Amino acid sequence: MLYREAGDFKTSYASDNQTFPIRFDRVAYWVVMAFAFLVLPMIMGDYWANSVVVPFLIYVIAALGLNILIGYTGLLSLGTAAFMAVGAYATFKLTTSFPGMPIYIVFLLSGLITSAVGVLFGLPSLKIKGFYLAVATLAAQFFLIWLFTRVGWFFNYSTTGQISMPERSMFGVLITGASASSTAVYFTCLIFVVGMAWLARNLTRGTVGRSWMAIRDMDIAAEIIGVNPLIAKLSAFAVSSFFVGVAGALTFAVYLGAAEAGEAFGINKSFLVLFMVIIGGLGSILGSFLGAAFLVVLPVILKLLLVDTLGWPADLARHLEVMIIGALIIIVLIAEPHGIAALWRTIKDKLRLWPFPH
Amino acid sequence: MLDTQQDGYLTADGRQIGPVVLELKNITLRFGGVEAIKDISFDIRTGEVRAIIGPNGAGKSSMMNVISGFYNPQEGDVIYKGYKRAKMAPYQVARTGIARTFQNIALFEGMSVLDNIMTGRMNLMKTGFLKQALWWGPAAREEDEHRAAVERIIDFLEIQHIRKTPVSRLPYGLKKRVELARALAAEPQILLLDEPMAGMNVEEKEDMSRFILDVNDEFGTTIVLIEHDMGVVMDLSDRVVVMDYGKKIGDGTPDEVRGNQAVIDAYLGVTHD
Amino acid sequence: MTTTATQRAPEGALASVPALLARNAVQYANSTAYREKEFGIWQSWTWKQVAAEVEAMALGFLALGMQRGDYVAIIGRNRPALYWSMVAAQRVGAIPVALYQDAVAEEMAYVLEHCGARFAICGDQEQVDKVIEVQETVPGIEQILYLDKRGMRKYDHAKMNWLMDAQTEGRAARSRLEAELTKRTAELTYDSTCIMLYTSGTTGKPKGVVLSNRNIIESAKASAAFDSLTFRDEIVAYLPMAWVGDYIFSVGQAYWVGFCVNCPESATTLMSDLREIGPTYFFSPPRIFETMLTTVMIRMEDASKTKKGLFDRYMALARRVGGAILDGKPVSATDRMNYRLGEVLVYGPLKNTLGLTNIRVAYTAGEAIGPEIFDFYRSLGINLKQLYGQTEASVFITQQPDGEVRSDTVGVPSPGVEVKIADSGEVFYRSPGTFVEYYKNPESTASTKDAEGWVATGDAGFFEEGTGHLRIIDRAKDVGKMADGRLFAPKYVENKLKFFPNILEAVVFGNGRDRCVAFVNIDLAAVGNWAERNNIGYSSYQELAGHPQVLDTIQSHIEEVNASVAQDPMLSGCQIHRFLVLHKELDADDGEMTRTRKVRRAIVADKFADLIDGLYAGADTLSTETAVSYEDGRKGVLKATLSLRDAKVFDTAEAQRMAAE
Amino acid sequence: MSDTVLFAMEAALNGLTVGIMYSLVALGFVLIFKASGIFNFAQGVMALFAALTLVGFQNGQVPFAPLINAIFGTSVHDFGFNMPSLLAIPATVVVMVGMAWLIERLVLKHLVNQEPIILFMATIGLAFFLEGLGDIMWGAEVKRLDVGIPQGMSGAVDDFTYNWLGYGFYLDTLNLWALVIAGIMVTALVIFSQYTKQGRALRAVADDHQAALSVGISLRFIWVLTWSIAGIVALVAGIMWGSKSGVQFSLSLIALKALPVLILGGFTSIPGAIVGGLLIGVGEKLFDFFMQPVIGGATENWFAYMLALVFLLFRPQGLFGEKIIERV
Repeated sequence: MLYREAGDFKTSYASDNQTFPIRFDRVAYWVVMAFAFLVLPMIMGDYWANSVVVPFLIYVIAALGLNILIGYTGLLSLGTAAFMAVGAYATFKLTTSFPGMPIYIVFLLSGLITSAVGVLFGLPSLKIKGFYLAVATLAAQFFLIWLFTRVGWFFNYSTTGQISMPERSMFGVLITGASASSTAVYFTCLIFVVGMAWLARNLTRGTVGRSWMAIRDMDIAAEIIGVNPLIAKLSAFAVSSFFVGVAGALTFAVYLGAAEAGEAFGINKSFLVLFMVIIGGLGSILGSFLGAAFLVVLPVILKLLLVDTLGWPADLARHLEVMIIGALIIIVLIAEPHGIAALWRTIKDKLRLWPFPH
Repeated sequence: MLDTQQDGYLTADGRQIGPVVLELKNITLRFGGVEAIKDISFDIRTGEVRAIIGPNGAGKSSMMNVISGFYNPQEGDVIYKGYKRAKMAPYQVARTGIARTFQNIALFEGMSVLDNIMTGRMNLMKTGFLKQALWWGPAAREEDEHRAAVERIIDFLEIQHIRKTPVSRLPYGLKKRVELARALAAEPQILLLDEPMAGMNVEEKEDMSRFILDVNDEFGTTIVLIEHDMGVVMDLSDRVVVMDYGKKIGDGTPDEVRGNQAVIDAYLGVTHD
Repeated sequence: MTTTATQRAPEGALASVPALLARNAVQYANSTAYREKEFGIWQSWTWKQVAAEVEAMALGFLALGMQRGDYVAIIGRNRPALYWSMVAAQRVGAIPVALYQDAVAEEMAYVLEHCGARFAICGDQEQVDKVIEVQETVPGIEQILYLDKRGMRKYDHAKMNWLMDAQTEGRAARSRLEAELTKRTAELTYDSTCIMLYTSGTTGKPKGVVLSNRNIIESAKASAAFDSLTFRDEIVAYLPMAWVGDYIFSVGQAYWVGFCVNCPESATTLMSDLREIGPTYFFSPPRIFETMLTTVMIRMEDASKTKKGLFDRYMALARRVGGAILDGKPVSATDRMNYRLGEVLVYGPLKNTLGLTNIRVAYTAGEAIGPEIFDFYRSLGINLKQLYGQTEASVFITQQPDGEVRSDTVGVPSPGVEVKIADSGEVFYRSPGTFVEYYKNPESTASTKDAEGWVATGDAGFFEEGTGHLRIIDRAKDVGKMADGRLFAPKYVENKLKFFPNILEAVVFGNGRDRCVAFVNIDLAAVGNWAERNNIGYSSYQELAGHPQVLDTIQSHIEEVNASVAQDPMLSGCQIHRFLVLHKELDADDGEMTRTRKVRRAIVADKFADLIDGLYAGADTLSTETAVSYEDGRKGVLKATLSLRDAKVFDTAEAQRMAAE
Repeated sequence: MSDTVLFAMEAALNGLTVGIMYSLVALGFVLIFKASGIFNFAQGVMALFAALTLVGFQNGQVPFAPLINAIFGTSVHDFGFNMPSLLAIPATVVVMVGMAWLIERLVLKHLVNQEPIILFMATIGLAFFLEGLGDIMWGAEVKRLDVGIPQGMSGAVDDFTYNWLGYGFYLDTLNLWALVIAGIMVTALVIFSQYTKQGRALRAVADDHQAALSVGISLRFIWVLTWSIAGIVALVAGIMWGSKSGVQFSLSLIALKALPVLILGGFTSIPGAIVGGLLIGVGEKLFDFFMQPVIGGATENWFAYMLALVFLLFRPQGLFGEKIIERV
């Protein structure tokens, strides 16, 4: 209904396979960007920034990472949280060992370190698939967390076993540490989200992305027509882990400020990100955004509704939340295996065909 | 006998067939105890349409898989472009210029027709990982160049109207065609077609035959095909290998094969079950 | 070649289509001249590039030995290169002749023979094969050029070339041939032949209509001014290149105002390509608008209740006020508001999905269009108008000015055109667009065009009092007399019938008889859809056409028409007393229709004589056999038993009055 | 005999008995996987849920008490009577069967012939749902579970080993019972699948889906059946774990250990599940016993998974699974 595509024709392949081929979507995209960069910082209070927007942005990065692995390459991982931990601890070690290093560089390096670890734990994927692989990633989850909680070197032998982020600034603005302004934190996360989403899009639109999807859809055929499974799978692990690692780094550095592997990056966090991907939409960048938004906002709403409004005990609300999420997963998988993103796509198609039904 | 001519021969319809490009020497393939292929030898010449026929379970598909490197035979050599082919992974074989389609369609259901075909060009695309991540000039440019090439194949196989359709929504016949397109996209010297017309209706078969001949004609691609429909095989192919129970029981022009007693028996055998 | 433009006086500068091209190459150098959907995107050429392409082609033609006055046959679907070949041929002093691409070999043979073409430029292998077949009987064709390489490798290229090779050839030989080319192009005058087109000829053999540069350019100039076309306009070229309309729009007007011509990827993708381009200036015979409307209605059938409700509600509003708003007539504020809302909810999206969003001017011509179809588009705010024209007039005779648009007239004389009605009721015209002559056919020329240049249209019509709009009743020669002396105007009745979506074609007989009978073709799309919704099974057109319920519907339609015909005393004799629904669709391949889908009355009458007799004899059922030819060229025989029906007829208006007194 | 060896033996013995617990959970996985090719991630949570329910019945808790209280502002907690285990256990069985039926109706039925990965993820969702449900139904606090299985140090073992080796092994009687019960379970299952009509149907389906369907076995019935059995197995596991270390969320995590067990034992082999469980149990205890001084304790957290990982690399089909040949 909103779409007016007549006269919106393509005279080059570049314009034909651009990210938003339809004029209307392009406009919408820029509107959203303008809102995120100009309007939101003005109107958003600290509570919303810290308890909704920032975690949302960070989870988007993690979800993007996991989506590349599960949604695009079809490799199931339950170790996301552990890889986030790698990113977090890498950041901790880097900042404490090289105090001079620009913090954004630290984040990126942490990402790279995580990719290395990811590739290591990705090796089994060359021989095994599906939930076999899931078990392998569980190994990563439990082993790494054990490592970070047991081996003093990782947390600089601090008595608490915790790691805490020293103050660091970028472009003269304080980014990390207790006294960093929520706006600074917000922009940091936003910049990384935009940048990484852009990377994800580029990778998934080209040869690399196609090799991933080929492996996902039919690995044997993929290999026979010339996809090198080793490269495809390991690159997926590398990229995915890079994203997840950066997400972990941000979680620790700008969001939590201090963390302990055990409870900050427990297996439940792995599941949370997995659910974001499933609910948002497997194999969809937009889906990663939607999924993250959904699962970040849901608890907030439940809390507002049940605890603050109806005065229910908080733990009850939490249990209910767990139950709802579980149910949602099942419902989504049954109703629309490709998540909210696919739902959105159908709506969009309907709008484009309006008033015709098909 | 054909094999005596070292530098090819002239076909009935006046196409010049070149020298041997791929030769299979005493191939034997076993699964555990079972011998799928027993000591088979034959050759494939540049530019010809070579058919492998035989009753079900004759080992035709296994033979395909040997050529495309999916199975490595326990005995025998594959001599390709004059050199003995070392044991290599399927994707490496693909890079040597051998593309194929599959008996039961093996398209990437989650991708659009266009992406499927683009995937076929995998090995022709060179841009590095990082350049792609940043979609730097070269990456974008290469993507467009290959898109252009793919579009020519799309045009050639007359599938413009489904260019952007997800493969999963296509009818069987079109899927077969898209798979052919994907194989062609690799610009192979040898194209292996595993039952390209299985489960097609008459005019779909006619179309497919036309496309196969056009491919061979326009691009000079050497074609090896497995097919059940005898009529089709006889019309399409220049030379035919006949297999039965993993053995080679005949090899020659369609007419020669038609006359071959062993072949006739094998097929009579088939018609009974 | 721009030199040609400067060497000559301003007037003469634009004395030919090549001259126009030369001007555009300078004036609109970098604005898009042609687009074609190929390889998934719209390949584009600016005027400058087109000029270069054409020049290369022309040089290539020279290299191939094309002479002044040679006839060059051009056969294929609308593609830029083929349009260029027309202009290129002109540049070397040759005369382009466009042929219908769906013509079968023997039809082609006649034309190629008649014009004595030395060159044939074919779109693809299919056309080449036909030409080769023709060559057996027509030795004149010396060179074949083809555009689409597909499948051409095997052919003997001794006397055959790929058009692009010819161009390369030409570019290579520029130094050698440029002077000659410039000379030949310079020789072109306002009166040298621009193009020759064969009229499909409702009866008898096609005639070659010779059109001069003057004809084309003057008509283009006048009509472009009439609708104030600019170089920013976009059209989609999809109608047969052999048809004068396409030449005027895609070459005449395009070159005069310098707008962009878009060629679709293929016939099957036309609708989506149309949507992508969103033309601003659109031309189409009624049947395209009909099918569009039918598909809209069919697709809406499956829409959800609410959506359908919304659609119907706003379409109703549009029918009420849409046309008026378009004509700038006063409409109540609330209606205007409502209409705006409708524009957002229904009209806008609808136009968008049809690709008509940007239409500034749209024309329909060739046949009368159904009022409700016509009004449907206008009510959406699409400025659809009618024009009346002919090949011999370089299209334009009359057309409708903005604001004076009605479905039952064809408008006022186009600028520069004089129109008069003879006593016989036949329409005559005279204009700068009037054709030079029928090629190698002086007597036809004489019989059609008199000394003062008045041309007989062969149509009967009259000017409406007050508005001064022309109304066409029928083909003049088809207008006959009933036994009782009343007027017999079959087309008039047939059109009324064809306005019903269920009726595709109708043929009325009765000249010199005491009463009229009719054959009817049902519209398989519309009726078939109706059948599905009432789950009436049918395996073939024939079966559906024979279904009693269908016959009932058709009968009711006919009786409705009878009632309206009865109103006009002169025409009241044309009421249909008996009818039958034909067991086959009238088909050009069987010669029952022209390529432009005009019924060949005489042929039909003769072919189905037994049925006509049956109708007059009053039989109720009748078995018959008919020879048919299928798409793949096979011939066959169709057996059928038809049921013949009586239709209610009405007294004329005054007869009723008398009865009342 | 040196002490370390003795200590090691003791550790191993304990490992053996812990392993049995793993086996019990793994058994549930195998049953469902064989019959429906579904990898039921929720098996562990099912054990937790079963245990919670059992305790709930025993203590005569009001289901959903917290929820009811929250909504109606009431403060109901229990019916004020205790249900004897002999009643409570069958009642729980009924609940588990009912749950199996619901799962089939509401979930599986809609996911037929989806890829296994999708089904797997669905069971993850199911796990979360059940976890939340259990907590809301019976409350999240840790509970004691006692169905009268004797606990504490087994004197018999102690005496025996003391007289024999001169060092009394510490072994919890409960574990011995676990051993016994596991034995009974397995035999029961074997008997069921060998000698009952349903059992045969089950095996038929496990061997060849299509064939089984074509001879008119109702897949849906089979699924309800297997999930019920899995539920009962879960109950038993829940009882054992519950009485050992109390009924709490960690129970469902321990159940995760069943995954590596399956990797070792193979997804389709009941004996595999048992042996795998024992191997893991013994393995992690011994590993911890020897490695603690070197790399620190709590290696049980990951040892099983790492072992599985190694296995995956060298024998993906597990100890008892059959080799997979890929075709085109």
